[in-house]
Amino acid sequence: MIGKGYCVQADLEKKLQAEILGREPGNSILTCIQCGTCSGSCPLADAMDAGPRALFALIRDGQVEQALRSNTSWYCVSCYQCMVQCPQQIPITDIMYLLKQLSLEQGLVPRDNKMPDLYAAFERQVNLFGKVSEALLMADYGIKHPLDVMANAAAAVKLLAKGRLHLVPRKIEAPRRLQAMIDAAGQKEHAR
Amino acid sequence: MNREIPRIGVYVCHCGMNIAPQVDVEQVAGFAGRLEHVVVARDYKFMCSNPGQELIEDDIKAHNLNRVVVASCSPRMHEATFRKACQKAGLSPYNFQMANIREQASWVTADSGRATAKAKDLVAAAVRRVAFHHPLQTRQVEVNKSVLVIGGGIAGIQAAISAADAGYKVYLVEREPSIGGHMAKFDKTFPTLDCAACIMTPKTVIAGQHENIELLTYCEVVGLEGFVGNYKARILKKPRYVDEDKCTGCGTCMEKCPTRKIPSGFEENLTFRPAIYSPFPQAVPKTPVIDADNCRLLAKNKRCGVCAKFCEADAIDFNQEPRHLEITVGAVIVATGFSAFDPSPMVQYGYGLYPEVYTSLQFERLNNATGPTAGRILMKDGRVPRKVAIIHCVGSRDKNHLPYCSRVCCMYSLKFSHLVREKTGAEVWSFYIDMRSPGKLYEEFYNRVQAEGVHLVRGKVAMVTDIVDQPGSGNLTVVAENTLTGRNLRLPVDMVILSVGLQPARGAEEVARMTGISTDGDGWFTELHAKLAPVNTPTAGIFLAGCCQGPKDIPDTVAQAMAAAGQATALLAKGTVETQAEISSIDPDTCSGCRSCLEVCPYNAIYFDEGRRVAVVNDALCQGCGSCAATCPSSAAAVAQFNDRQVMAEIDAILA
Amino acid sequence: MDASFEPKIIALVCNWCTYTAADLAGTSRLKYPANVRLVRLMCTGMIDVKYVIKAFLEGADGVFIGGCHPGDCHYINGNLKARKRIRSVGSILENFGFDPGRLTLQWIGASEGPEFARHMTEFVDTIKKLGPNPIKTRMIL
Amino acid sequence: MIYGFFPGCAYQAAAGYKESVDSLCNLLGIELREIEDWNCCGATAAFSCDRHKALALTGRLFALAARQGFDEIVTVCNACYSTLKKAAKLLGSDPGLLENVNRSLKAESLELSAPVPVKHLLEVMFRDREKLSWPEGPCRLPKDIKVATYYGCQLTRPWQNVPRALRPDLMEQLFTVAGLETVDHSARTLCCGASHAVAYPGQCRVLVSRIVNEIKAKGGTLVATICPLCQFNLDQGQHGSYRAKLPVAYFTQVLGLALGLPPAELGLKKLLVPLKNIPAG
Ligand SMILES: Cc1cc2nc3c(=O)[nH]c(=O)nc-3n(C[C@H](O)[C@H](O)[C@H](O)COP(=O)(O)OP(=O)(O)OC[C@H]3O[C@@H](n4cnc5c(N)ncnc54)[C@H](O)[C@@H]3O)c2cc1C
Ligand SMILES: Cc1cc2nc3c(=O)[nH]c(=O)nc-3n(C[C@H](O)[C@H](O)[C@H](O)COP(=O)(O)OP(=O)(O)OC[C@H]3O[C@@H](n4cnc5c(N)ncnc54)[C@H](O)[C@@H]3O)c2cc1C
Ligand code: SF4
Ligand code: SF4
Ligand code: SF4
Ligand code: SF4
Ligand code: SF4
Ligand code: SF4
Ligand code: SF4
Ligand code: SF4
Repeated sequence: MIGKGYCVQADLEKKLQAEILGREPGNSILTCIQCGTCSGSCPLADAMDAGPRALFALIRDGQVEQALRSNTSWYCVSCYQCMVQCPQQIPITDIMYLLKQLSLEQGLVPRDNKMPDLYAAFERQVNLFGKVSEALLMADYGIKHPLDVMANAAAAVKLLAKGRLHLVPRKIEAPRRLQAMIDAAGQKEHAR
Repeated sequence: MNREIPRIGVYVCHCGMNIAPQVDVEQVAGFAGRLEHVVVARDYKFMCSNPGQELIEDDIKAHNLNRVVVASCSPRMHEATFRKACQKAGLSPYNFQMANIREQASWVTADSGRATAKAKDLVAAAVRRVAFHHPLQTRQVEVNKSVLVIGGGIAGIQAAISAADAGYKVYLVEREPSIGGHMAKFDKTFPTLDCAACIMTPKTVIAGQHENIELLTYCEVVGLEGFVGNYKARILKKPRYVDEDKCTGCGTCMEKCPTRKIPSGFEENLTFRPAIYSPFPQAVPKTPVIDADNCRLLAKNKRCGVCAKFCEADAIDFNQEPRHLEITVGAVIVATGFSAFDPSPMVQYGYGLYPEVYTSLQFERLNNATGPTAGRILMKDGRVPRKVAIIHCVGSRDKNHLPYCSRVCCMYSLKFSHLVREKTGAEVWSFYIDMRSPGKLYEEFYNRVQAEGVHLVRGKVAMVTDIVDQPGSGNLTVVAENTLTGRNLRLPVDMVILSVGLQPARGAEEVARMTGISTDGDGWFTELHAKLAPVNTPTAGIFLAGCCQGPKDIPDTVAQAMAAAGQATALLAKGTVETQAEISSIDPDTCSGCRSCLEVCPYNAIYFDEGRRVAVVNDALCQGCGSCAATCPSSAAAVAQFNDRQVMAEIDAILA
Repeated sequence: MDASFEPKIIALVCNWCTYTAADLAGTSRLKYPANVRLVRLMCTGMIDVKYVIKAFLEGADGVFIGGCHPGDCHYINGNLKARKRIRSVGSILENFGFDPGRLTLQWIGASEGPEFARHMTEFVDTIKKLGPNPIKTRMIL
Repeated sequence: MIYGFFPGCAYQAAAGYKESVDSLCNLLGIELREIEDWNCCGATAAFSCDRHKALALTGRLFALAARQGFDEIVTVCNACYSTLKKAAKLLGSDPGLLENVNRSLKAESLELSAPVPVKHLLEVMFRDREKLSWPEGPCRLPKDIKVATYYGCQLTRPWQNVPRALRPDLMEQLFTVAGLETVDHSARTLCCGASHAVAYPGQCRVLVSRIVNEIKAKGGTLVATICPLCQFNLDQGQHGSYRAKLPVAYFTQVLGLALGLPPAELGLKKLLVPLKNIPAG
């Protein structure tokens, strides 16, 4: 569980809370009955500092900073188990995406979480080539997390031996045009 | 036609804070005062209160009013109240009209200016209309002094006994071979842990033997028509293939029947029954039925007849056919109860996949002294469970299934916890979202079960699986978050009980359609008023009792059954009912004899007078639907209180 | 389209289903536009074609007819008779120069308060798009 | 039958998925026509960072598929499937989002009027099973190999068009057509945590071992998967403490073996945990 809450920027928290609860999909948090089905069904709950249920309680309570600093959304692997079982039909997984985006924007990503780096590496691959090649993805991610890559080295060697690692990037025909397309789309979520 | 000059009084209600701040009632009253024929117009805090009604009565006398308009709530709420007030002051109750400015203006309009404007229109319409009202005549018709009760659970049984004790003839129709409903399956009942059979059997026996009660088991109501005081019901009597008059209930036939492997519905499919059966030993009536779909002789055309051979009373009759009965009654009590939610679609709980996952009704049978294990709580392999999980809110409080709280399952889950602890000493883990125990001695029962060492975990179970983390620790694993610690549990257990929710009985929609009762979004029958008329329906003479109106426990069911019987017998005791005044009449001078109306009348209430060559309405049959009026090309047919001038006046005023 | 146009709509509704749904919308405090005026009838089956035509000729911008779902009619089948009758009105209206979209018939059951509010909102929207009853403008001219 | 095929990024490096899909489709008479110049769907990563960018990526795919005349996109990966389904739902129900996507698609001179329906290869094979040209003959997979299916989490979850979502049996039914019986178990849709395989392998280990142990406990000796990420995670995630590791193959490989295709044509050598006792050929 997360430690005792403290409010550094009460105003900002209020604003963020209003932003989350003010429209879809976050507004459905208001109907959460705190039953715990989501946390109970989450395969990663043990690793999370708060399960989805507790996270939603924090948000309703106004402890938004804590919620955005929590590792919950980053550990979410989008398995959708919680979402199909939630008795209030709350789109929990979609809310996890929203929280990830907000925590990136607010610079509140938990410091020790590695998923943002992995996602960033992934994004770079897509931007550069339009397709992702595992070896290059690993190499990029490995710049920040060499240990993880080393830990996987044994597997990588095996893969290489089996002809499964491709060191030359696969590309779409015109990555530049794709890049332009992505840029055109990349206005921020709530500027809408 | 009435030629007197209208003198109208208008009363605008504040309804406390329900109308007043949103609708400017003073302004509306002021506006009304300036309308044609209006003599007085007032606003008042609560028109339906005694002083409010007296205000009307006094004004009628003081100002010689001959028409009254009240602008307040829905006429479905208080029309009768104000009509009575008019009558008390000597005015015809039909010289009254209501404008609904609460449900249609103050409560539904965001802007108060617009709400006020709308209220004015509605008042103007009522005023213009009421000018065309005139006194109507009604007749007193005799009430048939008998009651039809549909459904023979504890609700129907109690309602039948209460009405029969009051001296009225009761027909108790139950579609199963015997009466008792769900309660007949239970062993103990919360919160007192009374033995269900001990408190129920006397009732079923009384119902079976009461001189005023005619039990119609294995029967279904297939048609209902008529009106308050005079309902005609068509009843289908399904063939039992056993002559009720000859059968002594000895049970020999059931013992001898060679077809034995039919899952027993009464035992919740935990065990089997023969093709000729009586659901349970204390069944009332005791007469068995042959299940024609499974009997060798009837279904498979094989030679058998073993039952007939052994029946000393010669009661078996393979030639019985379905029969129809017609009965006439003054009132109907609907008591069709509920059915338990089938948890199979909730695959995460493994019902139907894992043998040790039971529904609550199955557990009731497992725990019942007359059930398949003679009341011992055993697993299918015969072992006593060491760890049992009980899961609350299965199906209930879940928008994917039943959105509402089923109200009895927290309590019966506590009952199960106690019984498992008492009978097996097993560890009990009960998983709840909220513990709902609002009732006399219910919280005390909850506390008692807590003290017995039951593990009550606040958290809805996410999954039941046969994946066991440590071999030998149990055959199932229950996965849930304990929301009070924030930790996930993976609990090995031997047995899981699903506390399934309650939903309307199978076939409830048909009953609703037949009786003209409406249902709410979840399928429960709707009462006339949630607080003030909980056993009445909008159709006079039809009443509700028990779980068919919504989930409730036995005490509430019985209370409601007695209330329904009280309402029904009050009606019968009165002896007569006033006929409806709002019926059609045909002006013989205008009727052209085209006969169009005869075709459209759904009640065959119009006949053709060959002598005068005009159509005539039979006012005992007419229900006032107005089909004839809308069809008549000569405008000869008209429904009182809804004639063209009245309706057109209303439209005129709104558009003025 | 005139943004300030606030149509006046007559709703002819049956006592058992749609009027009850309107009551339920009220008890549930659902908000819908104030343009609708309900006229309570016992059954949609008693709606005479002349009520509808009269309403339009007197300047109603729209007429809404609400009854019980097929099979649920308190008087067996008044709603179906109404549907048949109302279908025939469409062409008459067109002859008078009214857009047939100004008249609608909907089934709203007694328990469907939210449905009632939704229908009211949608119908008011439709009528706003169609603009004022042409009779009114003609009268002004 | 011609399917608009979206292989996805992980497909090529996946252990014999491509080989087996190719030979199986060839055998059954399925034509997979690859969507030309397809791009990465963005997976969980894109939706985690920016919804609009993520939708643009999937939008491009839909637009390409539509322009190339496909009325259905067929994927072979749960992550692609789930990402595309989600995007299709969003774009199909929110005109604002669709408009946004179209604005950015201008850079690619593409246009999208409506998202193209998405199916997993397993779903379409199941749907069209009666139209495929199944070879005659008994099941060629040795009797001592007991197949257990593993669907992973994303195929069946929020989209609910797979019957019995939490315990599906599409693969079971399809295998029966080839005379192949499967063992029943309860881990069919448990999440294996694949997207954490790199950053948090420790977490995956718990999830993988639960799945693997369950399958072993119920007598399975070969796992049939439908997703490169699941396959990789289950295949390489069986660390240390396993006395006997469980081979994890693709459903196309298993089906190929059952129908008598030679192992060499199914890329079986590329599995990390080797599948032994199969007829050489
Ligand atoms: C597992 C479980 C345990 C419970 N334990 C307790 C307890 O310990 N204490 C307590 O107070 N309450 C308990 N309850 C609640 C209790 O069961 C109900 O309050 C009670 O049974 C309601 O009685 P009823 O007559 O309204 O309905 P039912 O018992 O459902 O009876 C309805 C009857 O109507 C018949 N019927 C239905 N449709 C038709 C038709 N169309 N025509 C003719 N007949 C028809 C049915 O066959 C049935 O016999 C429990 C409920 C469950 C599910
Ligand atoms: C704050 C509050 C809010 C509530 N809100 C709701 C709500 O929103 N909805 C709802 O359904 N319920 C509500 N309730 C419950 C509701 O008040 C009761 O259900 C209802 O009032 C019970 O009515 P009663 O006639 O049994 O008792 P009471 O209302 O208590 O009436 C008993 C009457 O008997 C009289 N009396 C007592 N002793 C004697 C005597 N010896 N001789 C003569 N007369 C006597 C008393 O003076 C009193 O007038 C609320 C209760 C409370 C406390
Ligand atoms: S499952 Fe749904 S209602 Fe229950 S705690 Fe989670 S989000 Fe809330
Ligand atoms: S979708 Fe995310 S939060 Fe929900 S159960 Fe799966 S991992 Fe947990
Ligand atoms: S008459 Fe109706 S509106 Fe007036 S106070 Fe009574 S309930 Fe309220
Ligand atoms: S039918 Fe005959 S044998 Fe059967 S219980 Fe009745 S009397 Fe006994
Ligand atoms: S005829 Fe035979 S099978 Fe049928 S009920 Fe009688 S004994 Fe049983
Ligand atoms: S009574 Fe209890 S178990 Fe039943 S639905 Fe309500 S909260 Fe759930
Ligand atoms: S109003 Fe007319 S059509 Fe309706 S029941 Fe009466 S006579 Fe028949
Ligand atoms: S429809 Fe009118 S005119 Fe024709 S017979 Fe009936 S009442 Fe007379």
